Amino acid sequence: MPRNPIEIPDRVEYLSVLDENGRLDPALDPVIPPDLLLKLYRGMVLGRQFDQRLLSLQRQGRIGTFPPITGQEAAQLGAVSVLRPSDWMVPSFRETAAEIWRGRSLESIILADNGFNEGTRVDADLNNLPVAIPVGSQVLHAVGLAWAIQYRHKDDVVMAFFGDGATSQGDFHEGLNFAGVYQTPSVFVCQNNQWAISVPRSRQTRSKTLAQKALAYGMPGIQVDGNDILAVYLAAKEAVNRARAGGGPTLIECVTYRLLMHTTADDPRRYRTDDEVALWSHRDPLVRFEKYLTEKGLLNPEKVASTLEAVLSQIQAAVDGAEAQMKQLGYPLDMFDHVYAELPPHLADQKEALVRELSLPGEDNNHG
Amino acid sequence: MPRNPIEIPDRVEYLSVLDENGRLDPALDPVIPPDLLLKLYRGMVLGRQFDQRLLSLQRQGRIGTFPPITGQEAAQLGAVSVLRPSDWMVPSFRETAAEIWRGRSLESIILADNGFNEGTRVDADLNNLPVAIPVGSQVLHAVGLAWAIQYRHKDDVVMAFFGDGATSQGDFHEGLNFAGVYQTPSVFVCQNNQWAISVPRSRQTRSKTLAQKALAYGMPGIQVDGNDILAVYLAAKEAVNRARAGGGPTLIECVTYRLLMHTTADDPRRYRTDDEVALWSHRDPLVRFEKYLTEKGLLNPEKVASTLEAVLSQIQAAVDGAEAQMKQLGYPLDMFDHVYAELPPHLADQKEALVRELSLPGEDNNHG
Amino acid sequence: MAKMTMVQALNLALKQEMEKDDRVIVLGEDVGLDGGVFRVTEGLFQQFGETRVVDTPLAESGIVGMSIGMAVYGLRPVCEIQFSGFDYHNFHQIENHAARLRWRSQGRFSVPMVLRAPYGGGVRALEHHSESREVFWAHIPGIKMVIPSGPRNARALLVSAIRDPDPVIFYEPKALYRAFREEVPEAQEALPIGRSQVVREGKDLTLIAYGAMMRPALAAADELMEKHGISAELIDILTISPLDDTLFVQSVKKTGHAMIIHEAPRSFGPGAEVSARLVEKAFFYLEAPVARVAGFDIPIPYFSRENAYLPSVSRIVRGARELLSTSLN
Amino acid sequence: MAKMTMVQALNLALKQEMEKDDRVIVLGEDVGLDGGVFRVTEGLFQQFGETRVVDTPLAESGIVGMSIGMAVYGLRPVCEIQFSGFDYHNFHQIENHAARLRWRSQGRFSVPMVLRAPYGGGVRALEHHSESREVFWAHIPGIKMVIPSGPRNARALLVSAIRDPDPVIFYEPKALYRAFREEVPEAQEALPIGRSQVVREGKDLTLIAYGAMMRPALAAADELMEKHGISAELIDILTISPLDDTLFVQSVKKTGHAMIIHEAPRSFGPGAEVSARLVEKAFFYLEAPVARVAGFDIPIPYFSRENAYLPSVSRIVRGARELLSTSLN
Ligand SMILES: Cc1ncc(C[n+]2csc(CCOP(=O)(O)OP(=O)(O)O)c2C)c(N)n1
Ligand SMILES: Cc1ncc(C[n+]2csc(CCOP(=O)(O)OP(=O)(O)O)c2C)c(N)n1
Ligand SMILES: [Mg+2]
Ligand SMILES: [Mg+2]
Repeated sequence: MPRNPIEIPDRVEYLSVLDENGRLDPALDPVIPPDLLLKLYRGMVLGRQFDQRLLSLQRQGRIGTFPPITGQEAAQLGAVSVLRPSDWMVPSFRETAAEIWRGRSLESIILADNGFNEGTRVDADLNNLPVAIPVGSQVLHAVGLAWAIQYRHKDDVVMAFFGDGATSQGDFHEGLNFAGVYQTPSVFVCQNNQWAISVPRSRQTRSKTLAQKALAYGMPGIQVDGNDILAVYLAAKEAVNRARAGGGPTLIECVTYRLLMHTTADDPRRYRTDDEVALWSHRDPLVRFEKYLTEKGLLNPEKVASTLEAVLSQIQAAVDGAEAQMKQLGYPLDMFDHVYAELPPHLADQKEALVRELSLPGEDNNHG
Repeated sequence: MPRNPIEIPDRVEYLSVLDENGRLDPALDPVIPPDLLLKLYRGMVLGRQFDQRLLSLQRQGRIGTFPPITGQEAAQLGAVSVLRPSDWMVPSFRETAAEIWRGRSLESIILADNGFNEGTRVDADLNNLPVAIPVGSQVLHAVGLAWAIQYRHKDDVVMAFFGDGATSQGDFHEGLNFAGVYQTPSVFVCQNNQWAISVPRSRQTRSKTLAQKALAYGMPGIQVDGNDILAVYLAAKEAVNRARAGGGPTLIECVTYRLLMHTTADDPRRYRTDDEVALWSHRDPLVRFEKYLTEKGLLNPEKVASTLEAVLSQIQAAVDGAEAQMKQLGYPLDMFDHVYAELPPHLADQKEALVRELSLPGEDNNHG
Repeated sequence: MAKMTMVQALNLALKQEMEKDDRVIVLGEDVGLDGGVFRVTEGLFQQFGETRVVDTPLAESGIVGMSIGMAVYGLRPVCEIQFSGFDYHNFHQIENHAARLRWRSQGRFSVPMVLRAPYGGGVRALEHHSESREVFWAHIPGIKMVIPSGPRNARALLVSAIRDPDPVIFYEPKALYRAFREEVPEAQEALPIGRSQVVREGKDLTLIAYGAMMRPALAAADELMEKHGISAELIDILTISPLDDTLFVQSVKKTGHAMIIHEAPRSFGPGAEVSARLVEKAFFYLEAPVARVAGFDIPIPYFSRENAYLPSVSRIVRGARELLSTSLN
Repeated sequence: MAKMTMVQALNLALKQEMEKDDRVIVLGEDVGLDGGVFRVTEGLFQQFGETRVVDTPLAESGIVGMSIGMAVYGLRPVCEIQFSGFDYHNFHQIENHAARLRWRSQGRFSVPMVLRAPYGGGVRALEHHSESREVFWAHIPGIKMVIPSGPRNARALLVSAIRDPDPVIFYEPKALYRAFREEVPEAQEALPIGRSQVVREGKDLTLIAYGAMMRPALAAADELMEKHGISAELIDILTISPLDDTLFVQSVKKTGHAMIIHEAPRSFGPGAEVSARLVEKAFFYLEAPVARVAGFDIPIPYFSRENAYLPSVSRIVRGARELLSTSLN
């Protein structure tokens, strides 16, 4: 065969189920039971409202910097909602809604945002990793977990989250390549929110889609409308089922948008136009899902109001709970905990020195 | 568009020009002038014979460990031969034939194989980087050089070499992604010799070809028969011309085979069968090219013999030259040279201490 | 002369070097339109355009590896790693190549690049945003490691780093980015790399510090004098590697007492080398052990406990008084 | 008891732990059929199969990052990085995650992994194959760093490393892989991590070393006694971090003289910490400066000049004699 195009076995597809007005393509209906649909709706509202509350706390100086998720609720919840509790979720740092869905308490998030190490504690009954701030690095941990699951002949799967920017990191490449080689039960969910701080998707990589990067690893890739929770759910369900059945990993690109700032330390007006933000606001995943649920008769103004009310009081309770907890926390000596299984002698000495220091008059105020 | 396959703009092709019996596909003839064809032939013979000589030197303990190239002569020379002297070549560690083509002296290679830092010196008139041993790491340097060329509005190109194993490294990914984003004048030549020490191509990555990894970076990829020097030449020529004209980077996968050990410290019989080696021996790029040149009337038994003779005496001269040089080299104090532009005070002190030590009786023999 | 923050002073250094020398290229994540997350590259994109102020994809090894290639070609890349906690991603590119290409090519090539990164605690940031790990770089032969302590020396040292023929890791104490202003002359100023400075003269004790720790050290020196009548000499190391030990050795020969202060973890930290040099070069003048006031050997805690981790004025003062009391005479 | 090389002893440790505990997984480049480029994993693939002896693609960050995930799940990965000169590729995975996941998750997760890598010079190898950079790891809180010096302690320490609940960087002195044999009992033996050892008792001077440097140190101790009547005590650090300073502090309180020997570059090297600890804990017993016999602050030269770089017996002997002559009394 002197000169021929090469046939690539794996497929790369685009998927959307709800159009921008929330109208369903019946052929693709994932047929989600009503109670789950409403649970997803509540999760989206909670994610959105929690962002709002954290923003005001941050402005009041009652918490530190944090990364909002507004606009990405569908991309997060459509994906994690297909997992079982025994499956594993490996987040980056912008999956608040997904983490909450997976059982992380709002209190712990507030604690973390307030600079308490206790805030990233992971409860014993949750198969979630804590947030990973070094972009892309967590992808490899997800592959290791999936390898171990396979080794133990369990049928759990591991879902890893990361952003569009993360796809440029070497660890993303090495992780997906390992997953392909070992055919691990992995689902890689890329939250393509169009921006990596100030760097637009178009400058992050020249490939037309992020989904097609799957071809480099011999795995299927799918690009979904990430503001369409049914499409995300459908794609995630297929990928998770395939992984669970031993069919290997999948890369899912959720095309979505970060409607707010990168973190509260960021000013998006420096690098993107209001028009662009306005355009994407019209594709708001929450509005779209509301339309769909209303059409479907599952939602009405009263239900919307009561959901909001319930969510707001849940948030209020969490804020109160967290602020109460924080009064009990922050004793400096705790910083020596959990560095090693057992405190080595040199750290015992250092801790001892701090104990002596704290016992001195006027020292506590010296240490915020 | 609810659910559709995604169209990928870039192409991935397979290319071969000479079949296994050296018969040409006229439609694809790169029409290389006779003198260049013979120069390429001589380069292949030199690479092959130099390997043999280094092997015997190594067995006699007259040099240290080195990586043979036998079987990869076509994949190396077909590629570098399309470069101009002002273009840049960025090798890994197994491009001896290509380095020699680009002007590196045989002596310097022997020096390096003997543990003399002088052996990796790069002559002032050569646009080659020294060998890079950390697998894949050099790909990024090639992209930086190409970026700088573009910045200076020069029309030179940069050709980077690496192996199949290198494609698993994060630096390969980051390098090709940067090249795609900045559309640098880069040609990435993968010497897919089927093995990364004991790890076969099939366990290195699940993608059907390495060429298709180009799609992840929005660049064209081409897989060529790497034992067919005309195919390699043609693909390299196209890629270099495109890069020179501002058309951006290309990934070329040369499908070839490492006929000998990974390095002289390696024993391939531990991980691969003689049958496999025999199979690839029948695809020997040198034999194939000889057949073609003979068919074409450019080569005959006398010419073959005289070429071999010339090559052997060139090698002999180099070995003699290198062994003469080495008698003059190896003075320990030279180890402080070229670490910084100027020797900092603390190193001046350390060098001074070594000077004192060497002046003591019986110290020199203490330091091999 | 204008009063400037360190951010403004660093920005001025970059701006002026770029105006003078078209080999100088700024690259990194968000250094363009956004002006860098700390605004150190503010306005450079607008002035010099995208060919000289280059936003990169999100890949630190890529940024540094590409900078190496640019530098080998003859450019003077100044790359920014957004936080020092992420520069381990490019550790192999610096150790395996930036530090060795001059040596490997036996002088044919060189890597005149600068790697800028904000380091250290004190800004109530997230995990990985408050590290102080300068030893990783200081222990690598073939590169230089610089840490300024104020707007004026930050500007003057960055200029030298850009002009330096060898790779320079330039750590910026983010806690000082906007902490105070100094007069910074419009006219270019360069401070030699590889030289420490005596910032305050004293006779009883030598305090040795750098970067963000210079401020508590200075405050401690004041308090020691005012409250305890102890006269402390203060030395700013400025260049971590190659380490200039001449001034602190000289000083300790005078004072007989030495304390090194850093936020980096104590064990195998910069203080260990300072202590070892003092023992090698001023042993018979030392009247007491060399004291280390340093970060604990744990990851720096999230910000609610950060202050208890970082060396404080009172910790320095107390340590200094203990030091003088343990002395032989 | 069988006489074994270090390679055989390490192989035995892996084999026996894998037989006892199916959580133990070996992974890395060429560890399978090939048995590792130094044959440390020889035969394991045949005995335990490809699910427990895993050849990986060529990606160090991938190997370590995957090991972290495996360890979090409850396995005990023992990954091999083919040469320590390539483990900078995975530096961020260790610093950012392996060292922190227990701490970040506040005890929920842990990373009981071992990273094995051959380090050091003396085998006439290519560039990057002879480095000694243990400080990079020793300075990271949350991990442990171990370096054996002979077949028997290599085996016993590797067993402890595999069983350790925290991440352990295990550097193997490749120069000693086949340099000599020792009796290694068939019955399992574990040596506690975090403990140094007195290898030779003496009264005039304390030599402190580890890994491949133990051999020249021992030879120097002999020569000092035989030729110069100097009685040297020799301490093998074994665990670089957490550093056990009890024995060498005790010893120096007795001898008054200390010398630390390592092939790592001198500045900011392991010797600096040893010197600093001695000054902090034995200052008033020191009769002379703490001497460092170490690698120069340059990349280790290619092998034709390697011997002039590495600390030699004569360099140690000469240093020791100078040390005793500079002493106060
Ligand atoms: C290795 C690393 N480099 C840089 C950063 C700083 N940083 C934090 S988030 C971010 C952008 C991430 O973009 P993306 O992956 O698209 O995720 P998003 O923030 O959009 O959710 C950067 C550069 C980091 N956290 N880690
Ligand atoms: C970063 C790094 N890891 C490991 C090694 C050890 N090593 C040297 S060559 C090699 C295999 C390389 O395979 P490939 O890229 O296919 O090149 P080839 O040797 O086949 O030419 C390995 C693992 C290295 N040199 N660098
Ligand atoms: Mg993004
Ligand atoms: Mg190969």
